[in-house]
Amino acid sequence: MNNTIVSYLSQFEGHQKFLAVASEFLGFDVTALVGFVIFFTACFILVNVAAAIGGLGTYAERKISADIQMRQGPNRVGPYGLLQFLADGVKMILKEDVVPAQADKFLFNIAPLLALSGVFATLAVLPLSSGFILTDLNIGIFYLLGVGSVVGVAIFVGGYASNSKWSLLGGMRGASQIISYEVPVTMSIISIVLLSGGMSLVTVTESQGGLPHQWFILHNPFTFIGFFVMFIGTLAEANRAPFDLPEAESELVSGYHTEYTGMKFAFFALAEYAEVFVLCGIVSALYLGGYKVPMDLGNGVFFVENLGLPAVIGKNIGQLLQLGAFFTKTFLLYYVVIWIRWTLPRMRVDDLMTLCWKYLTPISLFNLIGCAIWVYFFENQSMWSVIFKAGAAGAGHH
Amino acid sequence: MQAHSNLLNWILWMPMIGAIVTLLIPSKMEKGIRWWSLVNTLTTFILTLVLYSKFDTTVPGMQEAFNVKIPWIAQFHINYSLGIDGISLPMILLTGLLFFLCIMSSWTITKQIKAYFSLFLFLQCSVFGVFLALDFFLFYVFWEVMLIPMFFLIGIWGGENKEYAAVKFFLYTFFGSILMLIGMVALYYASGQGADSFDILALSGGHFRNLNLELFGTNFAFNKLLFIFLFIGFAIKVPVFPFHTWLPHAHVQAPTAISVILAGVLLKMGTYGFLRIAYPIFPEASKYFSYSIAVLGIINVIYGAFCAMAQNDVKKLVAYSSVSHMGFVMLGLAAMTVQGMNGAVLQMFNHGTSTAMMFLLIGILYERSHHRWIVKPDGTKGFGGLYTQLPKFSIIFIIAMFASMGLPGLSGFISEALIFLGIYERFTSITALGLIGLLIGAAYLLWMYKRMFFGDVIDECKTYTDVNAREIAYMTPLCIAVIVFGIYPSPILNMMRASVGKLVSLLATF
Amino acid sequence: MDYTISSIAPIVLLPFFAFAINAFIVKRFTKLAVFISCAAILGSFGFAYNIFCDFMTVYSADYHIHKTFNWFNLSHGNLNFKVDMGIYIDNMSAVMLLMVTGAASLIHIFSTYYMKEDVRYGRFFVYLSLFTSAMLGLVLSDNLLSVFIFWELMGFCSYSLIGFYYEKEGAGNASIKAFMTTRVGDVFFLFGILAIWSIVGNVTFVDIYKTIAAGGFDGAMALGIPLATVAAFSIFMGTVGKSAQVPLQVWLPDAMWGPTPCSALIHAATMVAAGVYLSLRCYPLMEVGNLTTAIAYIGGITAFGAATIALVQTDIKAVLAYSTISQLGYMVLGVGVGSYNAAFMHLITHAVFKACLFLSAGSVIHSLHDHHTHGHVQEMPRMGGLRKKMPYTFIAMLLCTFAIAGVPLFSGFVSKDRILGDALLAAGYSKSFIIPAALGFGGALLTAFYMFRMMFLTFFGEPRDKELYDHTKEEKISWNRNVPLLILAVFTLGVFYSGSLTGQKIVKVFPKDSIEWFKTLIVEPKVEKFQNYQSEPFAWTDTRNKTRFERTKYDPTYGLPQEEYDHVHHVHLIGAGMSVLIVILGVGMAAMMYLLRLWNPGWWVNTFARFYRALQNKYYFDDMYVKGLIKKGLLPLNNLLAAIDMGIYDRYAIDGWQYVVRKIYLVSKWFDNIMVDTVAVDGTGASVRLMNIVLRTLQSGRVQFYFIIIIFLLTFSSYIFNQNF
Amino acid sequence: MFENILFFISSFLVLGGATMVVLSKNLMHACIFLLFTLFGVAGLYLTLGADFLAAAQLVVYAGGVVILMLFGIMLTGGTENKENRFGIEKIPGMGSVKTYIVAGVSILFIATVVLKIIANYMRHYQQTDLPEYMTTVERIGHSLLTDHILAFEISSILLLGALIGAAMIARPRKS
Amino acid sequence: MVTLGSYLFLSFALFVAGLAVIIARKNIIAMLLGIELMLNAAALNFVAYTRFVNSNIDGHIMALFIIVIAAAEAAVGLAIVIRFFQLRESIHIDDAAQLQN
Repeated sequence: MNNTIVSYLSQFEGHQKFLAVASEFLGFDVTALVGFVIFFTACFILVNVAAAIGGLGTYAERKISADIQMRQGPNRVGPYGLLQFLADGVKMILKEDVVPAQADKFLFNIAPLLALSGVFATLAVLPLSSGFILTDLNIGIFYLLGVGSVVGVAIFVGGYASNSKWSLLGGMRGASQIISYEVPVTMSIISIVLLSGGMSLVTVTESQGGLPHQWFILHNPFTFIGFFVMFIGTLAEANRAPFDLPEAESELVSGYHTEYTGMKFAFFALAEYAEVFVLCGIVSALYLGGYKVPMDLGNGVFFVENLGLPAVIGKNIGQLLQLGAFFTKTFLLYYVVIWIRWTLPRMRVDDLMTLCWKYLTPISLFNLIGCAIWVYFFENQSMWSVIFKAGAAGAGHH
Repeated sequence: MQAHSNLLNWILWMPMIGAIVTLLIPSKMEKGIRWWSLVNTLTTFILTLVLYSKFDTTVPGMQEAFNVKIPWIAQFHINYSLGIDGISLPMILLTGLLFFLCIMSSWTITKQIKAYFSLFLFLQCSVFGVFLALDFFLFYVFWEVMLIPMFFLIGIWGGENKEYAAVKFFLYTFFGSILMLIGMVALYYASGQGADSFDILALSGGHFRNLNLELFGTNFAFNKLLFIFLFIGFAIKVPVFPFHTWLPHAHVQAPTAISVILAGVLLKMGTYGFLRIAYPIFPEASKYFSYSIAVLGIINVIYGAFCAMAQNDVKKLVAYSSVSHMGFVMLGLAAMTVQGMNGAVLQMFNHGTSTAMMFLLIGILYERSHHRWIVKPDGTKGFGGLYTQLPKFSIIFIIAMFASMGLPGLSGFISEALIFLGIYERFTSITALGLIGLLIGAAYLLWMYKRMFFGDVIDECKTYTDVNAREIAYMTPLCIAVIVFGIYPSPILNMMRASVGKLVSLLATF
Repeated sequence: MDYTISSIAPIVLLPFFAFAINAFIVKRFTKLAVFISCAAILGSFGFAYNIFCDFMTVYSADYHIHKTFNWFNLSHGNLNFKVDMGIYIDNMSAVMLLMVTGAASLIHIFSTYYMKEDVRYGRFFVYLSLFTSAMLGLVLSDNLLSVFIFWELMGFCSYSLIGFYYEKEGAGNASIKAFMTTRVGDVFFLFGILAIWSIVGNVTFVDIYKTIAAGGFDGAMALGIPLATVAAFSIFMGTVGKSAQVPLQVWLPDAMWGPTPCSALIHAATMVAAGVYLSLRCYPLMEVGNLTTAIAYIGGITAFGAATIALVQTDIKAVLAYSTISQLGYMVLGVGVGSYNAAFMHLITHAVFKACLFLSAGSVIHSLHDHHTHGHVQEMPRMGGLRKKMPYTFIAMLLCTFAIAGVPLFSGFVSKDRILGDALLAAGYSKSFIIPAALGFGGALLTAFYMFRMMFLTFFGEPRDKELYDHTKEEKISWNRNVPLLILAVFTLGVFYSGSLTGQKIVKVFPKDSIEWFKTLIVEPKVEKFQNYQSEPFAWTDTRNKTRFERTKYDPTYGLPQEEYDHVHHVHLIGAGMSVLIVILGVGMAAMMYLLRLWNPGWWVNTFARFYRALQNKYYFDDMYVKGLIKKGLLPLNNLLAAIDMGIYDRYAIDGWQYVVRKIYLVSKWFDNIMVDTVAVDGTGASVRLMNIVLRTLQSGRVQFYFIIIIFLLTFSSYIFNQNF
Repeated sequence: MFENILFFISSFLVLGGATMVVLSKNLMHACIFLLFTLFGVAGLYLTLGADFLAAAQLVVYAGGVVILMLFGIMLTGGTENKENRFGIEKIPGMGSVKTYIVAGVSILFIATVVLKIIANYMRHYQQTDLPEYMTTVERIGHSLLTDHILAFEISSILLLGALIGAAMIARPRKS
Repeated sequence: MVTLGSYLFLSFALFVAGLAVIIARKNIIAMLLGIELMLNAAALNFVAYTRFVNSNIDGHIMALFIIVIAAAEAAVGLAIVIRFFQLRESIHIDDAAQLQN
């Protein structure tokens, strides 16, 4: 069965002993129950962490934009204004929940929920580290694409249900944009799948290494291009600038969530920021080596064998290192996303589609074919090993 | 060893994919069609290079790693079976290279581009098929299919007398094919209609020595009669005297690229047929007829050279020179010694490059002059002083010309020398005669060159422009090939020597 | 001193790389290209000099370097066939290398003066570099095949350089003539290679010697003739073609269409001499093939005949061209009469003085500029008195003329005299050599005459074309015009080749017992010595010391018993005396006619008018070949064959079938039209038309109606089919 | 146990969604309910151990088809009232009484027949021990590229054709 | 206990719902929705049989192809509908009866 956090924990002796004791105490096999509890706890923690990250994302965005525009940014609530997002959250909760009279109430209510659940569902397969992963589905990437696309529906429905011109336009833009950009993104992902030989995000990450030249971004020229295609595509999928057309303030007031207030608006905002985090994590897992730590420190063997630490501690130190690597890469990308937002102007809607269909899609197709050819002819070696170990690849020629 | 079986499939069908995609491009997008064809042929060429890099030169005969064998018409034990050995690999490389270059040279075609390029790519597919097929039936199919694009390419884009040339080419070759078909069917029955009845490899080795065939009340030796059938079939393609008269028509009337392919690749299919089919299947008969083959070859050499010298149409001259040079290949084949056979295969490759250069250059000239007369029918000079007018062109022409006449240091020499070394041991007097061909071969080319390139620039030539970057681009690879393989032939000889050696050993046992 | 590949290969490769680089940069960077060419040839001169010094230090007749490497290999299983290439340097090659690189260096330098104003200044050097590398490659070759390869390459360079002024129709004719004529010889040469290969198994010189020593050629036949004869004849035909011997001498005079430095290098000093060099290399084969008498005849006829033609030439370069043919004839005569050493010595001395003569002629021609035709003047009748205008050229040319005429103390005397002496000796042994010897002496007389005629007409007397003379500039000494001439002129002194006249230690590089070094070092290859010879593999490090022969001490009478040596010495003295007399006679006659003007040349012309016409027309050789053989023989044959091919064979035998087919087609067409088309095909169409009227009514166009029908039918049918379940 | 819970949730989604698709008057709502139904089907796939199919279902339907449908509704006037040339009903999304009657009768008929067949079949069917859940991705991939390669290629051509065809058909024409 | 029957029943219900939508509704897009339901019902059957009757993967493949076909059908169908709407200003199914008679 799939590699999950439960299976990670169950390799430690303590867990086994606990199971044995609890089963004896309660009189039935508690393995399933404990598994459920662990899952539930992990989900809970992860959702909250993601929400916190989403909230901190808003804070980071304001701080960074302020930095770019030579302002102070939020600095009142908490140290350096760190708690500003909590204050915002409280404000949101306390706001009045207004539903427009002409709105389609059923859809209007369901849209934010769809958005939020769609985003949070993707957290299940985010490979935070080799052990701390909710579940390592062997269709991980596929699952991610499927669940992630619910956000598109949510945006569309939200826009439609508001029964306002701005919202409708924003919703339609958002949906079309998400559908369109899914094509190049998927193509880029498939080329990575081709190289790694599996759709599980852990497989993908494990087939890279800790050092930059072992990452897929530098695996061959095609993936190098593919990284940028993928990154641009994720920007568009997350409705981030310069592709934030669905919520363009200057044109559409605030796009699909113009009519939303209070907690529903907060849901949309949270979904957006959390999605940026998830997508950055995916990009880093696919191209930047994910949670891999240089010198294979991540599996903890070094700590156990060379430093003589107990297996539990050694392994978990490794996991923490992996977590650190993953979050470092992800947050760097997050920073770049915000940086781009405050640097580049918004695109026109037809330019957006042109970019997708006339440039990114052909490029990603080319990348895919290129990767396939690369895999066929160079037997999946990276370009470094092709260059530096030339001759080992060619068979039969003297 | 890793299997690369898909490689042959890719090489074979890549041009076909190209042809189909070309058909799908709207005919208004002329640029797109051209570039697509170029990219397609380049890809094919790169694939052939990959094939070369993965080829094991030490293995004689078919390389197991590449073999493809899929039942095709199972009732008759006909297989879709492809394979590669040292004899076909040079031809594959040559085909890949020449088609790629010919696409570049076809850039100036303006009439029905889409049809032209798709037919051209289709032609490439069929040529690859002939060189790769290991099943006699498959071989025959590709052999025949090749006629279709060729017919249209000559018949639509050809010169002033194109229909005649196209029909002549078609019927001539078809006549030979029918004899080959008879041979194939006879072999099918003679080999007992078993699982290997169309398998060239299984048929080869001289299994048909003691069979007799009663025909019109007379008893014929099966192998000798069938060898004659196959011989005529292949000889028409080579072309061997007296089956050569389609060649001047077809070459002269065909557009440049097609002439190149015709001379550079298609003629080799004939000699390739000998090496792949006629010799291995009927070794004893080939041995029996070797003197006749040598005599026909020498007639080719001398007769072709003499006829070439009389021509006033420069393309016709080069066409006859092809007849003469293919005669050398026949001489090498008749020798049946290791030098001679290697020399013959090498000559097939080298003639492919040098004659392709000649035809391409004549095509370049034709685009400027729109005629090809060395001396016009009214007796005035057709060209004059081209050396002064087109210096770069002339330099390339010199390389092509000397390569073609076998100047040492250029590729033609080694193959001709090897052929002579081979044939001398068996037929000394024929060697002596063959040297006359060598002499005349230099004479007509130099004479042609003198008449066209030396002296003052005549008025008509003053408007010609020198070769442009595109033309240089497609001449350069051939120049390099001609020079490099003239100095260091080992890359090609190493490819073929094991396979040729195997064939020679087989022939030597009879 | 140790050799590695890196001290031998550059001799060939430097000029070759210069060629390869210059071929691409010559258009843009002409000066750089010229510099590269000159630097390359000077570099290879350095390497050659290094080798030469080494050989002189070892000072052994048998010392040599031989290295081989595999060029390509066709072996498979028990079938063996491989082609090896290699380097073979013995004393002869070492001397030849020094001569070729030295002459080529000087000619390169001269060319920077001569070709300076030419539009194709750079391209000339490209060809020159290629030629030089080919020539050096030929000298270094260890086998006939690579000799042939470089041989042909030189032919190509010669072709290109003769046709250098391709705007001129004549240059084109001359170049094709040169190439084709030598090609005739080459084809024979190739056949000789094949014949030898069939016996020896390869064509390495050493292996040929070994086979000869082992008697491998005995009894072998080819084409009904002894194979040795066939091989020797074929290879000698190569010499005949390349060295312009009768009957293939016609190309060399026409080769003067090329620029003068190229004539000096290719058509005087090196390429034409390569033919003789080949004959010398294959000397044992010539002996085995019993061909020496024929060779002597060819040489004698050429030496005399060409000299007679030279008598009547008015073009200064034509005179030199015919004198070249004549001198080559002497060398071949030397080969024929067994004067191996002297023939080679004449090759070297001739190369030096003839190169110098051509360069001097070039210097003269280049200075004489005709303002009416804007061309240079080559005609001697328009010259005269030029010694005042160009003293340095005059001195150089005079020295060389002394040398070629055989004036004592000069190199020509040393070498030619020895050939003639050996011819005399041979005539004494066998009567069949009397005629060649006589022709040789006659030719020597004529040589002295026509060379001094040339000198007198050019440099002495009053200027005959006053305007031209006045326009000619005074010669000033310059490094690239006169210095090469003077250097070459210095080396026309006989002392450099035979140390005996002025005692030893003249040149420091020769060892102290180096009297007659040339005679000592250059000995004909005795096949017996090669019987147990093993060639060395080619390697980057030198393994030469292990396998080379023992050094032999200097022995002036190498291979000769004492009494025979005395006889030889005696005959040679007679020959030397005759030579001196002949020179005096020839110079005197020339002086009488052209310097002192006591005899009128016109009287001779009128008296021997028929003979004079024959000389003017070069004994009708050109007419015989061009008008007779080609225009009356080859071209009509070609046209006839082509006409038969297209007009008769193709038209009737091949296309005739279409008339037969057309008849059959008419019958089948009728059947097809009536029976098949009308009845069978059209009838079917009509029946189909009936059906559609019925089916049309079922189409209502309402989707859901169709849908319901489909559902009902599906349900119904599934019900029916499941009855038996 | 989890499977059963999942099954019940999914089947609730499926049945409820399907019913609401039939009943809802608003086409937009029908679409959203369709989405729920499809999610339910994905859940059912999961209970059946078809993880790849579940994901595919999500990708294709949630990401593609439903959004397309929504677009289609928007582009064709959405749920606005329109008179058609028959003038029978005001809301194109709704059928008339007549059609419901026809539909009901036919459904009843079909239900009888089908249930009869299924019952017939189920009687012979014995529930045996089910195999363990196995990951299907590798097996699907393998069999797609070996046994079903032709169908796979044809379906790719079909998709390409659908792509081009849809673009061609929906393209606004000038005239 | 969840058995094959439950899945078959679910699938049947789905199919009937789809059929009802198709037959009852006059809106073409609604009919497309119905078709999707029916296709899903079929796919569900395949997968269920795979699970319960044989563990052959072919059922999954078939379901996959059904999904492919559904996607293609949705795309082309909607394109046709939109084109139809451009031409007729209506998406009533009975407006598409040009072939009648």
